Amino acid sequence: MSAHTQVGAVPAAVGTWEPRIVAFFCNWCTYTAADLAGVSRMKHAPNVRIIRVMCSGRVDPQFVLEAFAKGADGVLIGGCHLGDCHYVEGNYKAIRRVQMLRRILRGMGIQDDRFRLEWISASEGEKVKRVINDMVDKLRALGPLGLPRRFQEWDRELAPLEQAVEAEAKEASAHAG
Amino acid sequence: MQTQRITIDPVTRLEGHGKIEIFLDERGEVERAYFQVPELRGFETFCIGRPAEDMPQITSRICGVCPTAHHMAATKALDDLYQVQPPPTALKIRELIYNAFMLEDHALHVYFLGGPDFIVGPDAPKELRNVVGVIQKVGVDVGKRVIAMRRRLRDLISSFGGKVIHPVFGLPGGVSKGLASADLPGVKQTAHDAVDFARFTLQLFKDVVLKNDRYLKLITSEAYTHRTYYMGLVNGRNQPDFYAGKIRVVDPAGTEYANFPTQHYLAYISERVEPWTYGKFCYLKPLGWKGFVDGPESGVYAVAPLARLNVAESMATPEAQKAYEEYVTTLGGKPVHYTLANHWARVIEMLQAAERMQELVSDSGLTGTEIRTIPTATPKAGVGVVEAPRGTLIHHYETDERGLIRKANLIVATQGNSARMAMGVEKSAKGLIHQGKVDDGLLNMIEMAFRAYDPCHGCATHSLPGQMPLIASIRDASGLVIRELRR
Amino acid sequence: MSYWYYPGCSLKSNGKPYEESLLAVFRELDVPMWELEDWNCCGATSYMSVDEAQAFSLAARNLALAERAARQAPETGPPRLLAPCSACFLVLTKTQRYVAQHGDLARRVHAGLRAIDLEYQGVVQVRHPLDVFVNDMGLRRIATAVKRRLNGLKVACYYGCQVVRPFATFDSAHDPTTMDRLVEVLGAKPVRWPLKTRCCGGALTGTIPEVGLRLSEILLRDAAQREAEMIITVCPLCQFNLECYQREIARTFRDFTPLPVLYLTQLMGKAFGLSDADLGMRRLFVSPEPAFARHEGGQPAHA
Amino acid sequence: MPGKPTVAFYWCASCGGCEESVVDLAEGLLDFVGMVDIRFWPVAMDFKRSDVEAMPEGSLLASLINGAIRTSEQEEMARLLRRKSQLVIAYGACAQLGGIPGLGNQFGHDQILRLAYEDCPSVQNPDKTRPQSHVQDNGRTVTLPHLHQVVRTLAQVVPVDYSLPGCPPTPEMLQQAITRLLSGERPAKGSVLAPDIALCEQCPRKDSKPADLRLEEFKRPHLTRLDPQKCLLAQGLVCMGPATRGGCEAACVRGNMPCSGCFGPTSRVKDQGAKMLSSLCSNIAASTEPDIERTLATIPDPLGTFYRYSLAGSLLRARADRQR
Amino acid sequence: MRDSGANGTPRIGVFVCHCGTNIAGIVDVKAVAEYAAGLPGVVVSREYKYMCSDPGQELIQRDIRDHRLDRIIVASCSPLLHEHTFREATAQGGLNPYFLQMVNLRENVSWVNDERGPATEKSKDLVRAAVYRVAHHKALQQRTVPITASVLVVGGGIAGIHAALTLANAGKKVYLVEREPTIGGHMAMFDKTFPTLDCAACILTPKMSAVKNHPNITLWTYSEVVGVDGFVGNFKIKVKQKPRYIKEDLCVGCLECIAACIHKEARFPDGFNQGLSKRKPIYIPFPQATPQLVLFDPEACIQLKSGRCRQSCAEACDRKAIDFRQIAEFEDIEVGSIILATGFQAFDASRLPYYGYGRYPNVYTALEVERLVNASGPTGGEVVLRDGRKPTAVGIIHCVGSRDEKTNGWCSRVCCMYSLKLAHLVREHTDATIYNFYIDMRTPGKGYEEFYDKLLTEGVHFIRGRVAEVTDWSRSPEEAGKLVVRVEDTLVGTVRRIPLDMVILAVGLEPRADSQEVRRLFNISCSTEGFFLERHPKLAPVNTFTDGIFIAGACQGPRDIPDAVAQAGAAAAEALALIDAGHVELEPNTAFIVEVECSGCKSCIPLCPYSAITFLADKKKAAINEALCKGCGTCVAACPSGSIRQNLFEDDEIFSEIEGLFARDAVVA
Repeated sequence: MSAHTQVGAVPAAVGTWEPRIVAFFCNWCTYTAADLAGVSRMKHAPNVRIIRVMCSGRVDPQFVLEAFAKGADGVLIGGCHLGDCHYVEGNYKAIRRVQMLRRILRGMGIQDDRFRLEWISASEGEKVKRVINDMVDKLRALGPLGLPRRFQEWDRELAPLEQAVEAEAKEASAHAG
Repeated sequence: MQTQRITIDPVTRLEGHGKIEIFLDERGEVERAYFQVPELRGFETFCIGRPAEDMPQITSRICGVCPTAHHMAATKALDDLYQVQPPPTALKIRELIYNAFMLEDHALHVYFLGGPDFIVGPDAPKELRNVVGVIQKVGVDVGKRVIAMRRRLRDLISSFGGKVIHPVFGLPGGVSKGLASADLPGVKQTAHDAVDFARFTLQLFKDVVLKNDRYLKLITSEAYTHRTYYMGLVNGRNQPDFYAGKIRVVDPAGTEYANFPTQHYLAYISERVEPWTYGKFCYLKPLGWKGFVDGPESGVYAVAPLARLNVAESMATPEAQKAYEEYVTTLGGKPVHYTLANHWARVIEMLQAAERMQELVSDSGLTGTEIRTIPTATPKAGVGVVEAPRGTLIHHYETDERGLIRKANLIVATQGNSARMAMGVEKSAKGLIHQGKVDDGLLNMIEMAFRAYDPCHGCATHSLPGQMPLIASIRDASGLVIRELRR
Repeated sequence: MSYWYYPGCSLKSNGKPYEESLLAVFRELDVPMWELEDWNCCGATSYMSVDEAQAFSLAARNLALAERAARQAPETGPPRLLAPCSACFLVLTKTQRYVAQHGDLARRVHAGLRAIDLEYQGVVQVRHPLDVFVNDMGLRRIATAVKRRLNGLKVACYYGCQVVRPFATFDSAHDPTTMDRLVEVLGAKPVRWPLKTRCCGGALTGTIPEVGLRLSEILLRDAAQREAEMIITVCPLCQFNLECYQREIARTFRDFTPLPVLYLTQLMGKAFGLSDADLGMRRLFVSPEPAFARHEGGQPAHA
Repeated sequence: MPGKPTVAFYWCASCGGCEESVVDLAEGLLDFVGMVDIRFWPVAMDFKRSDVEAMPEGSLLASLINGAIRTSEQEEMARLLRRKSQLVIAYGACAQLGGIPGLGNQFGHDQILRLAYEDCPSVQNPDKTRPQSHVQDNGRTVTLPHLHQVVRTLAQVVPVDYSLPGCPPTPEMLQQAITRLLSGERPAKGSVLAPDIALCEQCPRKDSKPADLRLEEFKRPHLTRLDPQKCLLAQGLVCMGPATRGGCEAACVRGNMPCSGCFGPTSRVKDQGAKMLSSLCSNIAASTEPDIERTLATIPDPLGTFYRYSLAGSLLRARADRQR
Repeated sequence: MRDSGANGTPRIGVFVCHCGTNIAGIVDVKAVAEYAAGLPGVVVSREYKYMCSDPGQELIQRDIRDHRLDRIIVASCSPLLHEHTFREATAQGGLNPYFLQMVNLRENVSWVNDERGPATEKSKDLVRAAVYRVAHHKALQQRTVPITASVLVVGGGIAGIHAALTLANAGKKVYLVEREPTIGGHMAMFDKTFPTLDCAACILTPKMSAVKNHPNITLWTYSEVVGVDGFVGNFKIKVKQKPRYIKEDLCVGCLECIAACIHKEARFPDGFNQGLSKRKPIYIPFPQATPQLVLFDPEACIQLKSGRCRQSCAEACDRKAIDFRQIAEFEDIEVGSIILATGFQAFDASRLPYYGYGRYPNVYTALEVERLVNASGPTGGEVVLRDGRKPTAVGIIHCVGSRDEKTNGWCSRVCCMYSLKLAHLVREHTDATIYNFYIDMRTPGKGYEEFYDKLLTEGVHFIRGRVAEVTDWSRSPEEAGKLVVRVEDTLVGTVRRIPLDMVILAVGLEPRADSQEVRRLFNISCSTEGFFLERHPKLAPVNTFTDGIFIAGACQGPRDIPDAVAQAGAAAAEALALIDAGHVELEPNTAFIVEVECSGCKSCIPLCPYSAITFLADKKKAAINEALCKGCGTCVAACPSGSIRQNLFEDDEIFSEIEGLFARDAVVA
């Protein structure tokens, strides 16, 4: 990816940190509610990036971890109220996974407020707004998670040897030649 | 005046799973030798929060050479933690597995790791100083026999534990799997052949090593002699018991210093931390740490075959007893302080292990179906101790009421020897290096000073088990290599 | 089931008959009740308008006392604090609601209580006698205590403004019925009365008499028009207002006939056959005796 | 004899079990030695690092490296072997996933040292001595390698061509892998040289698993009588089999204990723990928040259960808020 | 049709839509397009005023040809709105339509943000995510399934009746299910309808009998839908017919049985007449009831309660139509589409005690008065009080249970008009003085305002103000024995006490009490207040989020008869259009199991609510039946070995979408 990764300014890098939320929204309820919020012009914090899935049951815990690992400060899952799942019980699968995943995240030092599951029906555009704003506030209070930066921080200890070995390698090939 | 530094570094500065630094004064005499352990994995830490019942499997990963030792120590700690008594059948199965393990592990050392020095010879070319060389020396058939025997013993363990490296049979109150009477004959056969194999090994050792005066001198030479305390598990009749028993300690004179139930280990054993190594040094708490010195005043003690035979008043099985008597008389009575005698002691232990196996397989109770006692007590704390091939191994856990580990303390066999090992290195170095003269054979001698313990740094530091080839680089004060020596 | 009793200032002064009859009735029903030790002003009236947080802390202290008392008592389960005075009942329930809902207020209140090492956990239940009679004891149990049925004595049940709103949950704010149902089992006949929760004039009688008196007059007159022979209330302030100013009212308004105003518990006591002394009847200005007399001679209950 | 392809074995932060697994080729070891020329195998042979350094770049056919990367030394050796080898093979769970030592990533560096050298009940260390990378001992400088602040998989340090999974890998797998490579076969870079299908496929108890699994609670093995025939998940135990790559012939299950996942995930899965969690939780019966909580509480240590071997290689790698 | 750009790197085209100023007003679309141009694989990147317009779509098609694009990204509005449009456009351009990915810049960005900077950054992120995602898209074929050419209509009010007839007349098979013993709904209770004052019965009853007699309509009254399964085109419905204890095929509605009932007196409240009259245990709801069948009230009938009755009714029935052993029957039907017309319920006035309903006998609800003024009503059209007096002063209180925070916030739309109608009718019947107490008069609609004007001239009083209370508390002799309305007259600016004989509460319209259960049964959504939710308030007012299910009438929100009928027609047309096509096209977002990867662990099998996953005993692997799969993806997320994929939502696609979101700072040093 390095070829592409330069593109785009890097506000995260230049001082002003803004929390970033990846939101996995169920097509039938929360995603629709988000549309409704739009149609009703309910302004809310611009920090959320919505990924549409057909059902909260489609949200693989891997997606949540990947989102954090790639730089999300928070992850929000939006599904239909219990009993209202468009696919009968996908949201039950979701809540079971979420409750366990939350324990894993705690174990890995990621605070509860960074990971949220909300039941938002198609008509609750206002709740979309409320939840997003509230989550953004909580994340501001927590500050950045910034896993990619932490990874880089950790891996800094590899840099010296890496360079050394590369140098050695050049030398060796030079001798060989 | 300029100090010289000799680094004896197993596989050069960059690997090091056990490393020796020898400092010479300006006269080229040994001023100080450091025996270092350069790594730490921190099992005690990441056991925290884990369910106790996972300990046998997690802690076995401390060492892949003696996983069964850790697995068993942990399992026994769980018995204690949950206050459960395994049914007789389970106990027999555990002991069978454990003796099979002692036997094959000792065999590994005798033929693959430590053995080559004696069998092939300390000064044989390096490409021969290994199992291949051993086979050339003793003949392919013998080699095959050794390999086959080890395989069968290890298969026996796998048949219970799923696999032999990191088995899974251990549960508080028993074992996960029993022995079907259909499989009994096979097991009997293995046990029977095991005894033959042990006899054969003892004979081989006598022929190759004891018949060779040079070796015998080496063994009894002062350079390899330390008059320390000794520790090991013994049964009611003060005979070596690898699986269970009380901990017995004898002083340098061979008289009993302590004999206590394993749960009391903290009253007798302490560990010393030195800033120049990741390893810790065990010593007898009541005597305290007097530094790297031997004698009745110093808390330094030894474990492993030599120690076990020193704390024992006799062996637990007839043929082993005979061999033991010969051993004691040949080496001039107990306690035997010769580090290199470990090799001999090891072979004698192989015999006891094999004989014990045979006793167990002829026990009708072995194929019983009652192999579990389900725990009912609320867990709190538990201690489990076994004799690992390399010495007394202690697992100690504290848990919450759900049985999640709060604290884990692991004192591994090699740590029991580490102080004596460090002394051995310094002593042999001081005895062997003069006027800065260092040569290959000499280094080998120094290495033998600790290889005899079959030191498992996989255990002590969670890195390399087994033999550590040597290379010495002699540097002047500026650290410039003057001369490099290889064994 | 037992209760902690929080009298508040009224029941120790103007409302004395209320206290006397209340205690008598509880005794008769043989329901244990202990007066809360070291209770203090509920913080009603002026406090609230001066410093809310302090007023709430003041009230919360009583709640905390009840919880502490309950912790030491043998009986388990949430403690029940009986607040017979409408104002106390309102303030205490209000305090519970506010402390539960407003974090910063709660912090101040808790801090205040900690300072006098008290703790309010929010487990105590603030209860009004109406609630207790109907929902804890139950009408059937009340009925069994009736010795002398009131033989269709017509009464107007007056709830006043504070008992059923806005925090009470035991009865309807618009059309409360607990008291009506109670007097029915006593053998009395409650008149249907849309004004049962309308303002009695309250504090106004003292400040702007012409308004206060008129408000009282409306109630008294309408009750009379509905042939009520007395008004029954559960609020010391209402009782005081409606009864004590009747001479004043008679002077101000034409053809006004006085009407007895009793506490519910006095009426209950009467039906239970307790002595007027026990029920503080002598302290009344407008005597209910003629009314009771009209219905005398009726058959005693379960005769 | 010359011309034979050359290989090297090396261990990093490992227990030696992987070495043992090579020795467990037993008789096969001799044929193995016949097939390849082992140029470096510290556990059993006396070749030195200098011997390796002397080799031309890429002259080794393959280096089989086991163990996680925990110290600068292990890192440097890994880099050296990478240069000398055409193929680098992560051998065993520690090299592939971080293995058991990877569990250390759940804790802070200092925490580990404090516990080992100060809080440990048998340690007498009033002046809180700790090992130092440079120590002055009356004028003598003694050095120790420094510990990395996180445990790493081999691939997190050097490019890895293939992995052999398992704790430890089975001798059979080693034999097969070597034979494949010797035959000139080159699977896609990054492949794991083991069946790319979950363990259930080869589990002897496969047929006993019901098609309508609804878990009421999870059982802990030591408190449960284990039916030696029946699927362990069906018995309520957490068996990692469904989320774990096959290849061990269900060794642990044959030992009548559940799979703990040492072979890691299939190629389709980035994070073994998350996947197992997802599957298992989907299959529980509870449907109200408290009931779910109650059911899940019967797994006391999710992290250690789902990530027993794969924490260092997982998407989150290590505890985010750990102190150095 | 080019099906893949798989050969080598994809060639992506990005099209950013201004949507007039809807997007461009907040998002710097130019910047976004330029930014996109620099992203990996992007060959063209444009912005355009209206991408959904013909020229916009042609733009896409041209670029596909000119630049050999094989992936399309349209950054415009919600995919729920226009994904179909742009897939069409993509297909027109010769690409597989599923190589399209939409970015929702309008609903998700411009409409919910007001700062240009952040909105633009967010847009870039979303576009980048789409670019990363779209590269993984695969060519897919749309699924088509045949449709059962029949329709279920739930609810036999005017809306249901009209929808049913429209469909039946178009030659489609219709099942009409009504919970009550008769169709007709609320409208059947009315006397006249506003503003034309034509008689409700006269216009309704013909339609009712038309339903009864239509060959294409199967009418099930006194029945309820108890099971809904399947999906658009192929719904499987279970209908429960409650027992009338009458053999329907035998009963001719002669009503002899009623006369013969052991109860000589009718003493049970008559529901249809709002309890203003009494009926017997065996009864017919009202004279024009359709079907013309009597039925028993099991709570009242002695035989049904105790089994100890002379059964004079049965004797009286010469056709032996009475059957006391009758039990509920169940019908299973298959339909291609469903129309819900379950109507509304009137607000329960007793929830507002201060209006005295239930306490003062002379406080009525509008629906009760509808019956009073009705010639076929309990009083034969005489407007008299319960005590038989004719009222001389009548007040109508508007907005009871409407426009009220404490009860229902919404305006019920019909109350003003029917209050005017009742004012007119009551005055006509009684010549009483009529007062209307209103907050605002709302009379939008053809001839409505004119009707209001007419009443003003008729001398009906209009008092603007919310009534505080209705009591019988009299302050003066003239108030004595009357109901007194206390109200603030906001036009005069005083509080007034108005003595009345009769008070009519203009109760509002509410969702049915069981609307939640019903919507769950049919798997559709409700808006917050509980009315059924339409797919789009403007563009799809009769559609729901569940394909194939439509809504008509007051179940979707308060509306009057003309609107309900219009909507019913619309719903019928939608259903018709759907089933006439003969097949439905389904999203190809189904899941499938890669056989060689499946270990047969069976974890996924219990997860599927549609039993689409089966275990192949021979192969010992799981397999998904594509026809049954609805594409939720739950099993995909749950497969422990990652061996289940979901078209359109593959792991790779979502992982790369996530990666794309953050790629901008992937190289932060």
